[in-house]
Amino acid sequence: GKAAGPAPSAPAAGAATSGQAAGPAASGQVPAQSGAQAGAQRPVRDVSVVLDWYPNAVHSFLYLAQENGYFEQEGLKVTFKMPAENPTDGIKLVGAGRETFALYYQPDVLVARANEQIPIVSLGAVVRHPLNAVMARQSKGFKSPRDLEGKTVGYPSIPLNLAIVRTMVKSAGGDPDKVTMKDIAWDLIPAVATDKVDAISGGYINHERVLLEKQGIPLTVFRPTDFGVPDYYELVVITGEKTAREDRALVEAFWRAAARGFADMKKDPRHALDVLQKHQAKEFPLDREVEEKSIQILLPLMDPGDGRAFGVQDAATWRQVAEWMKGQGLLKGDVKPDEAFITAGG
Amino acid sequence: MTGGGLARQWAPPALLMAGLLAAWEAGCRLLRVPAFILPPPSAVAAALWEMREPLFRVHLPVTALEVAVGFVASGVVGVALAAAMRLSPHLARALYPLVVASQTIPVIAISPVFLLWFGYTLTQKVAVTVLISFFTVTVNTYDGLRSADPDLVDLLRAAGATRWQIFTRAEVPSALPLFFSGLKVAAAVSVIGATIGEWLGGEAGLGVFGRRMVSSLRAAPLFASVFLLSLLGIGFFLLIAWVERWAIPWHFREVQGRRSA
Amino acid sequence: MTGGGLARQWAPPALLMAGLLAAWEAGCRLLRVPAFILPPPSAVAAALWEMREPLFRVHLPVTALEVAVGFVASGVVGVALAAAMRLSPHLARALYPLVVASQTIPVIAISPVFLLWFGYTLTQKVAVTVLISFFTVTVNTYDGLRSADPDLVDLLRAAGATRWQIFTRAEVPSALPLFFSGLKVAAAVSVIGATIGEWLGGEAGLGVFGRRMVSSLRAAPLFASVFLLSLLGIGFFLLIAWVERWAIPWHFREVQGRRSA
Amino acid sequence: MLQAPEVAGPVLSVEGVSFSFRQGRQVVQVLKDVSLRVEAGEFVTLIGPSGAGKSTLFRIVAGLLEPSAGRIRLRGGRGGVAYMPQRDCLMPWRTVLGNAALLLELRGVSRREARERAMALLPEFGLDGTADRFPHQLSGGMRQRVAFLRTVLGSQELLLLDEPFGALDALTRTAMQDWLLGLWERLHKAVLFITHDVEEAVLLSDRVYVLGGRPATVVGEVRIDLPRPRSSHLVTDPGFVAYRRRLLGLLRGAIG
Amino acid sequence: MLQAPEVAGPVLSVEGVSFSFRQGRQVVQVLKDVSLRVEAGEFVTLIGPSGAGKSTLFRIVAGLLEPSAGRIRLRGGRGGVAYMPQRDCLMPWRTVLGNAALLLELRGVSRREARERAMALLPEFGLDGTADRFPHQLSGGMRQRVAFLRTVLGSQELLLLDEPFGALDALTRTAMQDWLLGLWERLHKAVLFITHDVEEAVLLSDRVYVLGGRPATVVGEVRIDLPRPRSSHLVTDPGFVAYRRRLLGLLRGAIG
Ligand SMILES: Nc1ncnc2c1ncn2[C@@H]1O[C@H](COP(=O)(O)OP(=O)(O)OP(=O)(O)O)[C@@H](O)[C@H]1O
Ligand SMILES: Nc1ncnc2c1ncn2[C@@H]1O[C@H](COP(=O)(O)OP(=O)(O)OP(=O)(O)O)[C@@H](O)[C@H]1O
Ligand SMILES: [Mg+2]
Ligand SMILES: [Mg+2]
Repeated sequence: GKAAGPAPSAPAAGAATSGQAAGPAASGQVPAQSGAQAGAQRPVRDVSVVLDWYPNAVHSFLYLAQENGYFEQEGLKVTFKMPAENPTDGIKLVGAGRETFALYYQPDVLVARANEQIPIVSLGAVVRHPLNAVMARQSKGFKSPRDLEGKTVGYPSIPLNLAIVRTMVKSAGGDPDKVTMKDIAWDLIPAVATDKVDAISGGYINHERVLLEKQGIPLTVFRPTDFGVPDYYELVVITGEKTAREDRALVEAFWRAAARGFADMKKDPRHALDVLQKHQAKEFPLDREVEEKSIQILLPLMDPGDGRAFGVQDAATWRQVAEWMKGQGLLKGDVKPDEAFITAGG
Repeated sequence: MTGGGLARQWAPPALLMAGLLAAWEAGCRLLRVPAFILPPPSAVAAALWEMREPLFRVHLPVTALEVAVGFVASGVVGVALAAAMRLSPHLARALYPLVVASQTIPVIAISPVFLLWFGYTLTQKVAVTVLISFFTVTVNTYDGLRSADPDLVDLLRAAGATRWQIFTRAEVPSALPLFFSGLKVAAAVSVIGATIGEWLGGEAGLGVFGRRMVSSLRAAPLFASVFLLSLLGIGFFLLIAWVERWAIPWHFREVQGRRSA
Repeated sequence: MTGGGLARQWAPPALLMAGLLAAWEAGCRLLRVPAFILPPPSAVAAALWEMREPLFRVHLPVTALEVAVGFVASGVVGVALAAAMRLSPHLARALYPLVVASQTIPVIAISPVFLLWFGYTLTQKVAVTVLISFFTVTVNTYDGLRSADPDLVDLLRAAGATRWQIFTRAEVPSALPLFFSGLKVAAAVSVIGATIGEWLGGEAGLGVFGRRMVSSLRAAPLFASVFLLSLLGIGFFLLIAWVERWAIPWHFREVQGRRSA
Repeated sequence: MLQAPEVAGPVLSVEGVSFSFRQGRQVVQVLKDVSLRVEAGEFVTLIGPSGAGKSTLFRIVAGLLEPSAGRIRLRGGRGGVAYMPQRDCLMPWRTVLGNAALLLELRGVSRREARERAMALLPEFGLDGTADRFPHQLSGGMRQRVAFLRTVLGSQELLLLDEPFGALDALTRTAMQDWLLGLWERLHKAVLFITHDVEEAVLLSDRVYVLGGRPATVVGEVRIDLPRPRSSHLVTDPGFVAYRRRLLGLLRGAIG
Repeated sequence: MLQAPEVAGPVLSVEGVSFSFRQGRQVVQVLKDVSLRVEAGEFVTLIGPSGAGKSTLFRIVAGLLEPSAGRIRLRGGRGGVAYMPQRDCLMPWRTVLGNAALLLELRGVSRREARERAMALLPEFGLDGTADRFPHQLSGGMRQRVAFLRTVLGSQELLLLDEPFGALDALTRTAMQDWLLGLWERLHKAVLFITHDVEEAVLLSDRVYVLGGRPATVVGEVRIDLPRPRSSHLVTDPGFVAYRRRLLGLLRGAIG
């Protein structure tokens, strides 16, 4: 496998201070060098990260990297951008070169590249396995995805969910055509809680599930990978092809810092949450209980294990996912999964 | 009107429109605006043609129905509220803040409530449309009802007219011009109301279509659906403007008698 | 006004409000509506108190600024468009469809365009607010400009007034009542405009706060933020209603002289 | 305050009425201790310089303004006063016929009947052929005649007419005056009439009140003892001329 | 069509003007082949039955309506005609002073100067103390006087007055007539005047046109050869009475 080592940066870089910020340099572009100091100190570069969602446990490695000065030591001044109501803003803005990095979903990276020619690549896997799952109230008594026959499954507009449910039902021996899929947009939880649908696809095991169970609604959860869906990366970090090609050093610097942040997160998850919370100050009091459960669920899914580097991506995974998606009609044209990702530091 | 007159009247706007489209197309190409962010009109047109079947057969009729029902309901609710508020100052003082507040509530915040009450039905879309469109009708009609010529009202009062007679004979006709201004706004806004209603969940409609296209990053079909939404809005707007001319001819007298027959 | 008069005036709305709140509270309890769908007012009040620091110190000021700037910009854009359309019928024919179309575009569909142009800035929020609020000002002002007494306009024409003089002396004052009706609507709608602007990306503001609370299923703080949004909207609305009374006293003459001094 | 209906006594009695307008902080007194009365079937005219307060007094009698002192007694009680304002106040959205029928409709007469009754009178008012026109399609004098017709149709015991013929040429005016006198003699309604035309006052009235001063009060009351029926030929009659001179004198005094 | 300015000849000449209103599908002809002229410094009056077409002719002269046939020649050219409409058309949002100064402002006089000039004339128009009132706070006659003042201030070569004194009592009216005659004699402006009052016509005019018939045309033109300066005492003068009778006769013919 290709590995991105958590290469420690030169201690000298730690001296770089944000005070030298070279203006609002267009992210991802080569910044103006402040000639005199260029040799000794790395110039500070402004980069932006568009989150996939509001800051939650999954992002704590980034906030740790920020808090502990790892970005700064790499000469980076990182701004986190709030995700939009429109979840595809991040990928589009990175594709257009307006923002440097974004967190996004592996299958959608393939869609963006294959179907819409959006020039982005994945540079590291953050969550290495699906969080997405089919969930239903326990009281429905579903034993297998097959029981969804004749039932209604709600999903949030994203076509991937159609493919996931089809694959799962089929693999469990059912007839996917007998499942009614209903587009319920963003109200996943209320739809289940008020029995407007029998099950939902598109909810996350570290979020919707935790929240629903906290409300006293016990759930039956079917994980896609248990029912014929290839294991995919729920969350990856993307950047523009141009940045990946022409500014590899920037990408690597960013990922080095991020990986150090993840190491800290793994070491002390509670502290990670503290930092996350601190970065949002009093503005958005997080639900500590939910986030703690979430981080416990996330950590094993984020850690590649076996001493492999954080974020490492397997070409096999990309190929399998691409193949499955193609089979489901989600991808058109020439996919080339190997070109959809780079290995930062590799 | 002569053919020449018609051409003189419509040539400039047609030219402007063509110019705008050309600028958009050129802008996209020259400035290299990525097509996944802002597709050029040619791509939108192509998508419109390519997707004509689902767009025109499936989604447009669904949304048009929602808009029509929602718009009519907005008009009814808007007028009823304005009338109630005009007839009872107590009610006005009590309701006005609530009516204003209703406009500041993000639909997404109460979408679960909508869902709970209405499910994924036409009613739900109509309810969202009403929430978004009734306000301008209410404010305009209420202000219109208050704009009756006081001397005329006095004439009626002196003659012993009841509150209701004053309302129907003097205040309602006086309110019509403002009412129609509000109604025209509501006609356009109803379209976005139905769209938002569809975002809260639904199987068909231009809003659902658009949302799917957003999710699958397909900008050209998305803009094609937005284009149809705009046509729908303009259509409803023109319809009301036409009804207005027909319903309150006295308000448009300026055109009369200006030229000799 | 005497104290008794004041009480008589405000007691009924206060009672209605109290009744509504009580019904809401009772409804939540008796019908066992899940609190994460519709929290009872008591829970909302508690959340408001608990979160008073971030709400009042951080988010309210941010949103209030966006609303204020956005509202003023909407007024300026709305009036400028209406004036341009009134002064040039060609422009009117060309612009009106576009103006109507602008209202039917779901902001979410063009959010990448907004973000590309404006980034995650105040300007972006103001732009969204303007997009959502200018329309009612434009339509009302345009209709108002067309409502000038034709005999008065004739008087000016006969005296050799220029188009501009007719516009400023007769049409603009005549448009004020309709303009203010539109402006009041815009004041309320600006709040939702800023909220939607914040949804497209932002670090602080009641919209961002609310969106987050939606995501984490925390309905009580969500409704607390909605409550503040409503207060903001009502505040802006009342401000404009007050300016209106002050700016066009002749329009409110009905109250004058009705009772003897 | 308006009082409950009374059966005996004058149709209208105004007793010591005063009235002031507020103008910002200022208070401008317009009427001071005005008393007058109109007996059943009487034709009473009010003259006075422009701005004296004639229309204001009408509005008080019609129950539109409340006097600051004094009282109004109105047989038949409040409401139901057919009042013809100085500005015609036609409804721009109603046709001539609709405007003329307005007050009848208010009194519960069916829309159809009201319009029929208005229709029947159009020719006498020189309005034939204009039934379906809107007010803005009428000449100034025609508007005034529509307003007059509306008032006549809607009247019950008392007619309050504020300069009903101000915009009419000499001949149309004479025709309308004759028509009014005929109506009045036939139906014996009480009329309170405002005019700025002294001749008109003498020609039509049983009694004339002259309003004057600042604030205005009744500066003179003249009983016109000329035989009825009268016609415009009277104008050269010495009695007529004497009344005319006397009223002009009072008016002059009222201004000075 | 209005023509370019001419230096010699009459201030206004109306030549064979016809006009029709459209009413839905119908076309109603109001004026037919009307010709008249106003020489420099002349005072010309137009009388005619209510609804004849006097105001319509004014609106054509003022350039507000286009005749279907005939032509209008106006010295000084189109625009700049101070026109006093029959309805006062005061701006409800302007005070008395603002309304009076309106036409002056249009001619480029500074706001301040315009108001000063209006202010100076308020007392002569019996409007002292009302400078800051809004039109709805005025009596009917006061409104008319404000409109008259506005027109006088805004006039250049030709004054077009449509029943300027219709709402005034006898005395105020006489005062305004005297004021108008004084102005006219002093400044030698040309005046085209509409009135429904035959006496007023005789008293003020050099020539009187009588409009009548349906569609209306000029049915009579009378030169008033009475010495000037004139005053209301003339009323009993036999010459005056003769003119009066003659005009009434023409008017009667015009209606019949
Ligand atoms: N709403 C008002 N506010 C203040 N003053 C007013 C108001 N209405 C009328 N006035 C004043 O009251 C006085 C009397 O007005 P009114 O209309 O009664 O006069 P009038 O006798 O009818 O005169 P005219 O013959 O000109 O119609 C006038 O001086 C007028 O300016
Ligand atoms: N806009 C219009 N549409 C149709 N007919 C009209 C219009 N305006 C005026 N008329 C008609 O034209 C005729 C002449 O009107 P005009 O106002 O000129 O009369 P006038 O001589 O001024 O009468 P008055 O003395 O009553 O003011 C009338 O019969 C009137 O009904
Ligand atoms: Mg009066
Ligand atoms: Mg006229």
